[in-house]
Order: sequence, then C-alpha cells, then structure tokens
Amino acid sequence: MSTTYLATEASNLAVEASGFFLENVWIIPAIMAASFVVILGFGKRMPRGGSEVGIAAVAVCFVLALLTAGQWIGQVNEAAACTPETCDYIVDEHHDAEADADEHHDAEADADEHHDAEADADEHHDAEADADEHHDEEGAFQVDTGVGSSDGESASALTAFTEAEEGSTAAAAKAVVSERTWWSNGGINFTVGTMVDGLTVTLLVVVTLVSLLVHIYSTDYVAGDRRFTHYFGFLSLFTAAMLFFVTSANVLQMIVGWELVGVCSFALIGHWWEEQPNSDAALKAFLTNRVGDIGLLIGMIVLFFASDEKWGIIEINAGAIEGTTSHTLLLIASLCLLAAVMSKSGQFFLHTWLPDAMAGPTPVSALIHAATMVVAGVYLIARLYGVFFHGLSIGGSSINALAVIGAVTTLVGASLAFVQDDIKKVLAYSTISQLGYMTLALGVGAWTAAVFHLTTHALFKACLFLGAGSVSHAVHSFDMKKDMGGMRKFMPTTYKTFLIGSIALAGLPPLAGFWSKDEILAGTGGWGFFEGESHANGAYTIMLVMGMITAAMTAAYMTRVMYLTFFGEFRGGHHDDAHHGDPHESGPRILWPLRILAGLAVVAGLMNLPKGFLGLPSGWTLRFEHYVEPLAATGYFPKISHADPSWSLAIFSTLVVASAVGVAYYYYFVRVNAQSPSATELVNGPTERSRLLKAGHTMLKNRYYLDHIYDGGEPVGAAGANAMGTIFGAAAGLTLGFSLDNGLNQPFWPSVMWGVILGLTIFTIVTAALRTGMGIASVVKQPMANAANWVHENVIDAAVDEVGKNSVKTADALYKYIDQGVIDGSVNAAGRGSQGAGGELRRWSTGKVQQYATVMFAGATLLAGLLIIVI
Amino acid sequence: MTATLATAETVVAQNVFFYLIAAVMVIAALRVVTTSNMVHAALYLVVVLAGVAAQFILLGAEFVGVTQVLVYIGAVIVLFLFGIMLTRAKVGAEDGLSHDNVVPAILTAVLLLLVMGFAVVDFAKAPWSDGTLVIDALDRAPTTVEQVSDSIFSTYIVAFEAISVLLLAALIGAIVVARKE
Amino acid sequence: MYLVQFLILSSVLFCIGVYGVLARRNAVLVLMSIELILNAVNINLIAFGAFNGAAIPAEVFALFIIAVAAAEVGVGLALVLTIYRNSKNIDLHQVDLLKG
Amino acid sequence: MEAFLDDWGLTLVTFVPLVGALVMMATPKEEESAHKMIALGTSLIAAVFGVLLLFNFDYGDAGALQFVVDKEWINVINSRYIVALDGISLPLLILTLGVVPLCIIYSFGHFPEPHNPKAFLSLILVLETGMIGSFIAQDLILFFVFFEVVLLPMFFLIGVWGGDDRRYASLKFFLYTLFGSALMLVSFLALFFLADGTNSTMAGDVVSATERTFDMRLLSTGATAGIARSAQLWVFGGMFIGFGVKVPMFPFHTWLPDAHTQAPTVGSVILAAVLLKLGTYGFVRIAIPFLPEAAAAWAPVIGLLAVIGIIYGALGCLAQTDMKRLIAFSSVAHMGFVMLGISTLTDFGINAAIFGMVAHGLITGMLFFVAGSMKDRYHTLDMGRLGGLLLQAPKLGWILAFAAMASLGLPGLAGFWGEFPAILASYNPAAILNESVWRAFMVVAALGTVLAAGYLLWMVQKTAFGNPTEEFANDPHIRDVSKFEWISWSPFLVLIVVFGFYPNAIFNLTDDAVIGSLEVESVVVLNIDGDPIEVVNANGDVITVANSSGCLEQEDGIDCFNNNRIKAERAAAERLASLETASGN
Repeated sequence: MSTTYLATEASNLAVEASGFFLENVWIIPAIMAASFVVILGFGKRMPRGGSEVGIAAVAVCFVLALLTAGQWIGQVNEAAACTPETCDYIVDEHHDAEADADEHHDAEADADEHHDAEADADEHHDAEADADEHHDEEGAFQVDTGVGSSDGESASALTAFTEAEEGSTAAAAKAVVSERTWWSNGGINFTVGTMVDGLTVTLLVVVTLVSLLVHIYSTDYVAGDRRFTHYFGFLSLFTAAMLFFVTSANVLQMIVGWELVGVCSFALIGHWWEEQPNSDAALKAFLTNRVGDIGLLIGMIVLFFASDEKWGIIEINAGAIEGTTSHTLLLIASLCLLAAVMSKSGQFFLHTWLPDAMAGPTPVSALIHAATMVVAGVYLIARLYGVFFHGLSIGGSSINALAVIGAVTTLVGASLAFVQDDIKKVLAYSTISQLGYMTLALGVGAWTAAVFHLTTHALFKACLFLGAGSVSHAVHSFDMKKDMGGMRKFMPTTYKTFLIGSIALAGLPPLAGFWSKDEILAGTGGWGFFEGESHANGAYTIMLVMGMITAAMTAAYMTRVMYLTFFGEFRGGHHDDAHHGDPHESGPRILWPLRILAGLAVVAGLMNLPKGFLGLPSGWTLRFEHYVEPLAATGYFPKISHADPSWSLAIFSTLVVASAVGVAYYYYFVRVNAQSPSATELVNGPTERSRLLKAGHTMLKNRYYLDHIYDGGEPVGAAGANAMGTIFGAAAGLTLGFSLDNGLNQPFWPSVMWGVILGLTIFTIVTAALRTGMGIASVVKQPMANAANWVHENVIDAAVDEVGKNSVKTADALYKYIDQGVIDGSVNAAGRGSQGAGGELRRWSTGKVQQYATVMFAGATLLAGLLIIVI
Repeated sequence: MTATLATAETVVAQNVFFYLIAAVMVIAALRVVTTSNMVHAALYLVVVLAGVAAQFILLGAEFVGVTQVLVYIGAVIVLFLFGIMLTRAKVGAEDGLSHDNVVPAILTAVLLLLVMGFAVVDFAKAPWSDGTLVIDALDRAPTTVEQVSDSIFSTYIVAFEAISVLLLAALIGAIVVARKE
Repeated sequence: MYLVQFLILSSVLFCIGVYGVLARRNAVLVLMSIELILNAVNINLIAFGAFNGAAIPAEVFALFIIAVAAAEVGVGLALVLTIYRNSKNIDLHQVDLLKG
Repeated sequence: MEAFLDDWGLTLVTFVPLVGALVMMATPKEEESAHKMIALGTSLIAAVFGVLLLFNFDYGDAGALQFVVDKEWINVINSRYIVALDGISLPLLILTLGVVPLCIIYSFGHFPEPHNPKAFLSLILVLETGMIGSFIAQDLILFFVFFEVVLLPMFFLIGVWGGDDRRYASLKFFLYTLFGSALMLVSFLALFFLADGTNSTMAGDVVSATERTFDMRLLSTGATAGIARSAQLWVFGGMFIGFGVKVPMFPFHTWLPDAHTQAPTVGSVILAAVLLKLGTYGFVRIAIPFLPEAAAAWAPVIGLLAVIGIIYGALGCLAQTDMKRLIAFSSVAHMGFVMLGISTLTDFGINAAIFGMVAHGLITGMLFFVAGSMKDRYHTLDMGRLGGLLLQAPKLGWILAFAAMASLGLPGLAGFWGEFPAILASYNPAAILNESVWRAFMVVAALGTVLAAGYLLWMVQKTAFGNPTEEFANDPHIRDVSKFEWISWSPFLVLIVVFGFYPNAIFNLTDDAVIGSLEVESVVVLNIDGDPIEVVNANGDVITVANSSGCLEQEDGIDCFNNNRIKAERAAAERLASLETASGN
C-alpha cells in the first residue's frame, strides 16, 4: 500500500508565463521601507504616533501578497491546463536550466561588454570570460524565450509539466525571476532582483499576515510607551527586511536581508534599553547571530566560486543538481551555511540567545521569534535546497548533519521548556524545539512538510505568544508560578485562544499542528522500518523516534503551561499597587488578532490533507504541496521523493500525544490541584525523591550549562564546561562524520574520526568567538584583549618609544654639537675676533669623543647601506 | 698537514672546528665589551686573539697564526695588563665601565652588522659566483716561512722599512709620552 | 670551508668592536675593542687571500697590521697613562680636555 | 570652460586653499570672523572646482588619466610638474574636498583651546593642499613633496590644539611618519636610478621619456621592467614601510591611537578620513603598479599583517575604556580589511580596498565627530562614566548608533561594501599567489567581523544605552545636536546610506582604472619559482630577459654590471624564439 514515487522523467516541458505582481513583487518591501522612513521622519507629529502609517502599509502589503499568491496559483493552474499543443517546449530539462542561466547572463552582458574584453588581460578572470562567451552563444538560440530585454531587466516564468501521482497532471511553475544590475566589480556583475515561486509566496503571506496582526496588537500593548514611534518604525523596517530577504533573487541579497533582519531584532529586543539586562540580551542575540554569519559569508562565497561566479539562487541550485559543482565544495558550503542556520534559527548549540531575546516586547517576540526572523534559517535551507540536498547527500541515506542537528535541537528545546517558570521562555524553548522539527524535516528530505510546518507553526505560535502577552498585560508579569493561575476566570477569550494554540502545538487532530507534524514524522520514512519497508528519501528511524518523543514532551509541557497559567488559583495580586489585584480581559485590539490566529490555527491544517485522505479527490488533497513545492523539472529543485502518509503512524503518534497529555493532566490537574489549588509543583515530587531526576532537573534548570560555557560562567566551572564542550564537539563531529560518510562514501570509522576532530575544532572556534562576544560586559577583564593591549603598550610601543627617545637624543647631539657647534660656531668664531675664540671653543663641544664617534659611525653606516641598496 | 689530506672527513672536521672556534670567539668578544671587570676583559681578549690565530691556521696561514700568538698574546696583552694595573684599576668588578651612550652604540653596531651582512650575502649571491665560494685551503700546501720572508724582503721591502720606522717612532713616542718628568 | 663564513665571523667581531669603542668608558677597554676591530680585519684579509690564491701578500699585510696594532697599543697605553697621571682617572666620560 | 578646466582645474583645486592660507596670514589676528569666512570660502571654492571636475570627468574612460598637466619643474633631476586625475584618484579627491569644508564648519561650533582661529584654519588649508596634491600628483618627487607637506600641519594641529598628552603624541606621529617617508624617498631614488623610462609602453607619447625619470605614468607602464628582482624587493620594501606606517599597518600602528586620542576633533576626522588613505593610495597607485613582481613576492606579508591587524585592532578595541581611543583602534582593524583587499592583487580586491577607503573615511570620520561632540558635552570620554546618551541627547545617540552600525559592516550601509568584497576577493587571489593562504586569511577576517560587532555595540551600549550616571544626570551642557553639527554631519550620513544602497557609484569609477593599473602584472612572464623570465610590454615585444638576479644571460657569459639598463634585443629574440618552439612542440 505504501509505495514511494519520484518526480518522473517525463517532466521536461516548459511554457512561458508571467504576471504583474509576480514580476513586480519588489513593491512590497519597498512599501514597508517607505513606511519606515515616513514613521521615523514624521511619526511623532502624527495623531497616532505613526502607528497608523505602519498598519496601513503592512495592510497594503498583505493585500498585495494575497494578490501575488492568487496570481501564482493562477500560473500553476494555467500551466496545468496547458497541453503539448498549446505550449512550445524546451525538450531537454538540462537546456531548460541552462536557458534560465543564460537569460541573466545576457542581461549582464548588455550592462557591460568591456569586462569580457578585459577578462582576457587578467588570467584571474579567464574562467568568467569563458563562461560569458559560452552563454552568449547559447543565448543566441535562446532568444525566443524573449527575456533578455534590452534595459538589462529579465523576467522569466517557465513552467514545466510533470507526471504527478496517479496519472493526474500536476504542474510545477518555475520561479518568476526579474532582476537588474546592482553593481559590478572586476568584471563580475552583481544583480538585485526578485524571485517568486511557491515558497516565496508562502512566506510573503505569512510574514505580512502576522506582521499586520502584530501591528494592530501593538497599538494597544505598547500604548503610551516612550518610544512608541520608534517601535513602529522598527516594526516596519523589520518587516521590510524580512520581505526583502524572502524575495531575494540571489544569495548576496539574502545576506543583506539576513543582516538587516538581525539588526532590527537587535533594536527591538533592546527596545527598553534603559535596563542593562535588555541591552545585554540584545547584544547577545546580535553577536550570536554574527558568529553564525561567519558561516553565512564563507558559505556563500564558497558557493559563489563553486558555481563559477554566479550569485543567482537558481543557478547555484541548478549547478548543484546537475553535478557541475564540486561535491566537496557543496559539502563545505552547506556545513558553513548550517552554522548560520544554527545561529539564526536557534538550533542547538547556538540557540542560547533566543530565550534571552524574550526581553523584548511580547508582540515583537511573536513577530520575530515565532513567525519570521527565526524561520529565516529554515527558509535559507529550503531556498538553497539543491545545495543542501546534494551537499549533505540527504537522499537515500539514514543520517546527516542537518537531520541530526534538527533532532537534537527539538529534543533539547522541548526538555528545556519543561522547567521554565517564565511563560514566554516556555514558548521560546518550544519555538526552538519546533524549529528543530523543521530542520529535521528538511534534513530527511521532507521539504513540503517542513515548509508546511513553518506556516502552521507561525500561526499558532504567534497566537500563543500574543496570548501570553495578553495575560502578562493583565498581571504585569511573565512568571507563571508567582503571578498567574486561574486566569481563565478573568480572561476567557485569551484562555480559549491560548487553549486552541496549545492543542495545535501539541499536535492533536484535527488542528493545524497535527497535520504538519504528522507529515514530518511520515517524511522521516522511519515508520517504514517498523513496517519492513523503506520510505521516501531514506529510513531516518532515529529521527522518527526523537520526533515522537518530542511530540510527547511538547504535549506535556503545554499542559503544564495551561494549568499553571489558567487553572488553579490566582497567585498574583501581591504587588503593592492595587491595579494588579483584579486581572482583566484585554481590549479588542488585542483580542481580535488572537481570535483570527486561533481560527487559522484550527483550519490551516486542511491546506495540505494527505494524499487519498478519506478518499478525497486529488484536487482536494496536497494543495499546499501542489502549489508550493517546485518540482525537479524546474531545474533548481532536487528530485525528492514523498513518503506516503500512513494511518498507523498517524494513529500511533496521536496516541503518544494523548497519553502524554494524560500523564501531565494527572500530575497537575489532579495531584497538584488536590494538594492545594494554589500549588504549582508537588512538594516532595519525583524530582525530590529520585536523585537521578533531581540531577536532570538541575541540569535543565542550568540550560545544559551552555551559557556557562559561552561566557565562562562561574557556577559550573571549567570542568563542566570542558565536559560539555567535549560532548558537543563529539556530537557535532559525529554528525559531520556521517555526512562525510554519506557524501564522500568513505569507510565509516575513518570518517567518524574525521568528524570528531572537525567537530571539536568547530566547537572550539565557535565557543571562543562566543566567549569573546558574550563576555562583552566584562570585557576589560578579557584575557585576550588585555594581552593584545599589553603587547601594544609594553612591547611595540615601548620599543618605539625607546627608539624615539634615542633618535631624539642623537638628533639633539647632532644639532647641539655639529650644527650649533661646528657650523654655527665656526661661522660665529670667524665673525668674532680671536679674543672670543676661547669662549667659542667652550661651546664647541662637551668633548665627549664617543658621541662624535657614534654619530660618525651611524652616518657612515647609513650612507653605506644606501649605497648598497641603490646600486 | 699537506695537500694529500683533502678528504671529506677533514673538510667536515675543518667546518666543525671553524664553528666551534667562531662561537667561542664571538662569546668571548661579547664578554670583552660587556664585562664589568677589566682584568676579565683582558683575559677574554686573550681568548678572542687565540681564536683568531686558530682561524689563521685553519686558513693555512701558519706563520701569521704563530706571529699572532707571539705578538698579541705574548706582548699586547701584557701591555694591557700593565696598563690596567698602572692605572690602578680595581681587580674586582667595577661599575660604570659603560655609560649612557649604550643604546645609540647598540643601534649603530646592529645597523652596521645588518649592512655588512647584507653586503656579504649579496656578494655571495653575486651572479658570477657559483654561490659556494669554496676556500680550498687543503688543496694547497700551507704557506711556508720562506715564501713569506721572501716576499717581505723583496716585494714589500719598502713597506717593511716604513713599518719598522713606525715601530721605532712609536717606541720613542711611547717613552716620551709616558715618562715621568 | 666557505669564504662567506669567515666574512660573517669577521663582520660580527668588527661590530662588537665598534660597540665597545662607542660604549665603553674606560680608555683601556676602548683600546681592547680597537684590537677586536683590527683582528676582524685581519681575518678578512687572510680569508680572501686563501680564497683567490694570493695567500702570500695577504699574510704579509696581515703581519704589517699586527705590527701597527702593536705600535698603536703601545702609544695608546702611553697616552692613557699620561691622562691618568694628569687627572687621576681614565674615564672618558670625565676626560673632556677638548672642552678646553 | 572645458579647455580652462583641462589646463587649470587640478592646479586650482590644489592651490586655492594655499592661497587662502596666505591671505589669512596677511589678515590681522583679531579678525576672527574674517578668518573663518576666508577659510570656509576658499575650501568651498576648491570644492566647487572639484564638482566641476566631477561633471567634466569622462566616466566612459575612467581608466585613463584626465586633465593632465605636464610642465617642466626641476630639470636637474628631470622631475616634472605632472598632475592628472583618474578613476582611482577621483573618489579620494572628492572625499578630501568634501571633508575639509565640513570640518571647518564644524570647528565654528566648537573651537579647541588655545583659540587662535587664524593659525588653526590656515593650517587646515595647507593640509588640504597637501592632501589633494598627493592624490593627483603623477611625479614621484611632486608626490613626495605633497606627502610631506601634509605632515607638518597635522603635527602642529595635534601638538598645539591637542589634549593633555599632545606633545608626546605629536612627536610620535611626526617621527614615525618621517621614518617611513625617509625609506620611501630612498626607494624613489632607487627607482630613479634603476628604472628606464624608454622601456615604458608610453615612452612614445610622453615628453619626459628619458632613461632616468620620476614620471609615474612611465614607471607604472613597464619602465621598471629591467630592474633586478632582488633590487625590486628592496625598493618595494622601502615603499612598504613608508606607506605601511601611514596606513597604518600592524606593527607600525602605535602612533595612531595616541595621535587620534590627543588630536582635536577636526584633526582626528581629517586624520581618519583622508590622511590614512594616503598610505593605501600609495600602495594602489605606486607600489603595486610599479613593481608587480615584488608586489607578488610581498603580498603574503601584506596579507598576513592585514589579518593580524584586523584581529589585533579588534582586541585592542575591546580593551579600551576611552571612547576615542577605541574608535582609533577600530581604524587599525578596518584598514586591515583594506590592506587585505590590496594584498590579493586582483582588481576585485583593490576595488574593494578603494571602496573601503572611502567608506572608512566617511564612517570613522563620523564616529570621531560624534566622539568630539560628546567630549564637548561631557568633558570626558571614559566609557565607565558615560551612559544614557539616548535619553539626554536622543539625536546624537541615534547618530552614534547609526555610525556604529555602519562601521561594523551592516549591509545597506557603506561599510559593508568595503568589508565583504575584500573577504570575497581573498577567496581567490591573483593567480601568482597561493590560494590556500588567502583562504585562511579569509576565515580570520570573517572572525574579525564578529569582534567588530562586539566592540562597537559594546561601545554603544556603554555610552548610549542605560540611564545617565548621576554625575551627568542633569547637566545643562548636555544638549542635542547643534546647527553647525547638523550642517557638517548630514552629508556624511547621507553618503553613508547612498553608497550603501548604490555601491556602483564608486565601483564604476575605480574598476577600469584599477584593471589598467594591474595590466603590467599580466605581461611579466614568470617561471615556476615566480622569478621573471622575461618582461613583455603591452605591445607584445620583449623588453628584458633576466635571470633571478636580474642579470642578462648571453652566450658570451653573463652581464651584470648594468643590470639596471639591460638592452637585450638579440638575447630576447632568441629567448622568445626558443619559447615559441617550446610551446610549438
């Protein structure tokens, strides 16, 4: 019953198409950028402090995004409707990819031919020159694709037929790329432009939607804040940067957007920078990301040169897929990029900044740490999937770096979410864990599942964050144990929406989370291992197990949060000012976003019903995959296979989740509640009774001691730090080893050894960088910096001073004795008569023969040296 | 040693001796200019001069080596020691033998060394040199006293006379200058 | 044996001598340093002689130099003695007759 | 108008400020407002001429020298008054012409003690002449003169109007630079004696194409071809130290922090914005085009020192407590990126370097402005005592944060386009160089970007974030950005953004010129050891056949004695024939 299918070979037909919104999607980020400028410029003078501008702009963007999405869907359908008679074909898929590359090159060639000429002069550019000629001649018979229009802009929409499952023709639309020359240097052209395909459209809609709701929510949440205007300004800038990032046509733009997003999050996390901790958190976030950005820069550069000096996402992917790019370089590049993903998407072991980032305003947490910024890393992988798929050789293997990192992250995040008392921290760690899910899915080749989970997670996690914000808005605190409890009486709407969000996150059917999570679990193909068949891209059984455990833990900690926040007895109100005594439901501008998101969290899952679900026609199922996932025919997406959904797996995972909920329910709702309605944990609970559990609990409380390692904190001390360092190093090393193993088909153990070594080095480098970064606050005590400074002052500078002094002395002697003494003196002596001679003689010199000698020797030596060198 | 000895071993031995002696000389010379005890300085100077003599013999100039030993170690050093005693220098260590001119002196000396070293290396890399500049002291028989005396008393007789006059003048001058009234 | 190694040796000795001449305060020590310089020169002379076969003239002139050096030491020490007798020390730092 | 500009444009741009300085000499000391007006006026006139040149510049032909003036100057040493402008000089020229008036305007607002505007402003004008002249001079002696003219005014600016420790700082600055330029002069003389102007490919169309020449146009087009490799290495070494001190490169950098810390604000700004560029400009314009083989031999050293400078400067920053000193150290790190780009010897890298120069000039200049203004308000720059600037002077605080962000290489602002292409270029340097070495450099430099973010954000956090210390909590002096400051800063801020969004504004200019300046490299035929076998000029005919020590190999023995003037058509022809046959088989 379960057979895996591949995108078939018959899928090498292409038709042209395009659309206004698809080609001019640059408008969307432009609008947001404009709104940023307007708000910063005039916001203060506006009645609502500029918030109205931001809301209007993001609303317009949302509409535009919807229109773009609609047009995209239209493209796909049109391509599906297109028959071999109506469309002209490019018979060879290989050519198809080439053609696309050519068009960009034609465009560049128009911009400046003289580089080709000069390329010959400089052997450094020969490769580039060849490439251009090659493409020019190919472009010659490609002109009928008619995209290399003269003004240096090229827009192309190639769609390819493909034979989809059960004979029903599904169409894969190729990305709409429109770009123009940005800057050129050394004969290399750098273009700026947009690339739109299903993935881009998805992100556009998600980002604008969440951003819109967050804007509305914020007008109430941060009302009366001193920097109200700045806040909205940076919200706009952040949205603009994120949209710029997701619409990038080449990786250079992605770098730019990536960094801009980072700096916006810096500004927003540190929004209340009067308090030291907030600005520390902001610094930590920015620096951790910066560490990953090393990987980003290097990885992108490697990719750039590996796919002979092309930036375009499509070209890079195509090169990786056609095998024209060296596999080793792909491996290196994808590992470097993986580091960037780990920092930006909070993957283990660079995730530590994310919980601290909760110092920012809650809506920002919802926007940045649920919906948009943190998924940038996942988006990067999904965007350059050709590189990762072939670089880490995901297909047909059983383990690789991406999957392992994802699996470890999802477990670590879930386990840490258990012990947090701060409701936002729980959500933060749960975000880490869910991001781990997405990475895991990408690592096992379940691309659609990952993107689908990204979408649904954005919805219900935003719902949860905003709900938490609403609660804290009422009790002015985030501490569940101290200030919450029994909130459902005070704020029913928030309670309902939060409940829906939690169920969705826990992944109980039929809410959104269930579908996406189940797709991921199925995508691991591990289930087939139990059923004795091989699924999909490979049998990632370990990933399946870890994912299953995570699902259970997720359900459990969400139950805990539900109890501590909304059930039991209200524990707050001990603050002095009376306002806290009676928590109240929030206003409409907070509640409506919650309602909308909750509603979406319910239905979003239906976007991608599994194939053949309840015998539904294929027109109803897999819509998301159908419209979002590019097929291999497009030339920039690898041939991935899709796992069949399995009822047994779905039922099993549901049972696991349900039982986890049951256990947690029993613990909190029954035992703890029986102990006392206001209790938060069992006195003499399991962690007190069993030493093992206690140890684990302390370890979790200390967040696996990672922060201690990074800023060399005291509590754990060097031993712990080194121990953990070795463990992580070994872990990273093993994963690397496996990816090498898959990638280079080396014998197993040598590659593992290599991996361990590599991993240790990497970990050491990362830790060193992080320590330097994290220890900023106490930087004056930084050993390295001080060493450098000491060298500066006591070695180089001292030596220089010595030389300086003595040269001054010599010069002084020179002046005094030779100049003043001999020359001047002799002149004066001649001038005066002989009777003054005695007095003159006294001023001639001190009689220090050796000083004369010194000057003489030095002079002679210098002259000799000059002579030797010149002649 | 004669021309027949030019085997690989002896060549090696020569180099070993050279470097040993050279090292000793350099160290001793450094002590001469740095020690704070004048008598020690004189004794270190003896070591250096002996080393020079040894180098002469290595180079096959045996007569000069012998003369070096006789004149310098026999006479000059004695002169120095006399000078030291007559100027009532303490036999023990005394400070202030070097003064504040040290740093410029070091700079000058090092600079000079650099320039000379560069000149030598440059000369060694000179295109017409095959880069080795081997001294085949072993292939020739060492010069004999006869050869030296012959050339002194025939070719360089005038110079020899001049030198002897100079020595005489120095002798008298030294006496005149140094004698008590 | 290579010519260069002798040249290097002699230049090192030469520079040490120069340093001594410039840096020492005691006149006798300065004279000793001068001896170092002269010997360095002698090594050069003999080495070159041995190198390009003109050993004899080289040695003759080395002998002359030794003789001159002897004379120089004699006169020099005599001067030192005189100086010492006139001003009870031979510290060049104090000796600044040139100052007049 | 065109003709007038062609003949007089550059000369006027250069010497108008000097004239202004002379006029101020004549004006009595009391007329302070008059002095200010004269200084501002003359610098503005110069700027106007600069704009005219900007408009009349032929961008299609940015690689070629334009507005060339070539007149007799010192016939004895055949040194001529040659000034010209091309794509490399133009951005730096405009930068100088723009920075100086803005600095003068800024100085109206806050005048350093001792007051005396007459001396101060006229010194700045002399300084301007020197800087402009160095950027447009095309004759080594002329260049050297301008290069030295820059030295004295800055010495006095630091030594008279500087901070408490000004004497030490100014003397250090002076001796350092003088030491460097002395070696540089030796190298120039060596070039004069060794090079042969008639070897140049431009020999035909230049008046001064004699054998011994200081004409940079000749020297950069093959006149130096015949020089022995060993000699080339030494000559380059001299220039390396001369320019490296100015850049400053590790380990010649120690004058910089003191000079910056002690100098008056305007002095620091000019120092950072323009003076440091003289060194890197020297590398791009003189050292590398003149002696490509030597450059190839020295490149690893340059690259290594550059990355050391990047990391070292960053660590130095982290150890500072004085804000101005921190910014000064950051200059070391940033110029490290510039030198890294240069060390790749590729047009890509050198373009990046030039962009980096301009970007660093704008950004660090801006940072020094802000630091100076904060010093005026707080009378201290000790970061332990500062804080809460954003609360007391929000605009100033945001400008500081903005400049810091630009300085740490945020994409979309100018700094990024100086940093990222340099890293990119070091992934594959020129073919002569060893890839893997530069890739190692690349990784280290990338690490440097993290540290940069570290110290700059730390600085912002210490000074701008948080609450003001009670010491300054309600200090009336701490006001927000003043009128003069706005006028003099806004161009910086605008340009930082503009170049950030449209880097082509500079890359377009420099690209052709740089490629042109590197052409020599591609025509030196190297053997496996990287020694020049023969030198072929752009017309394809062999100038020189040389062995590794630069001696001419002929059947009848080797000729070394005039290796500075090798004329070897016969041997060359034979060598070329043999090569052809070799390639034929």
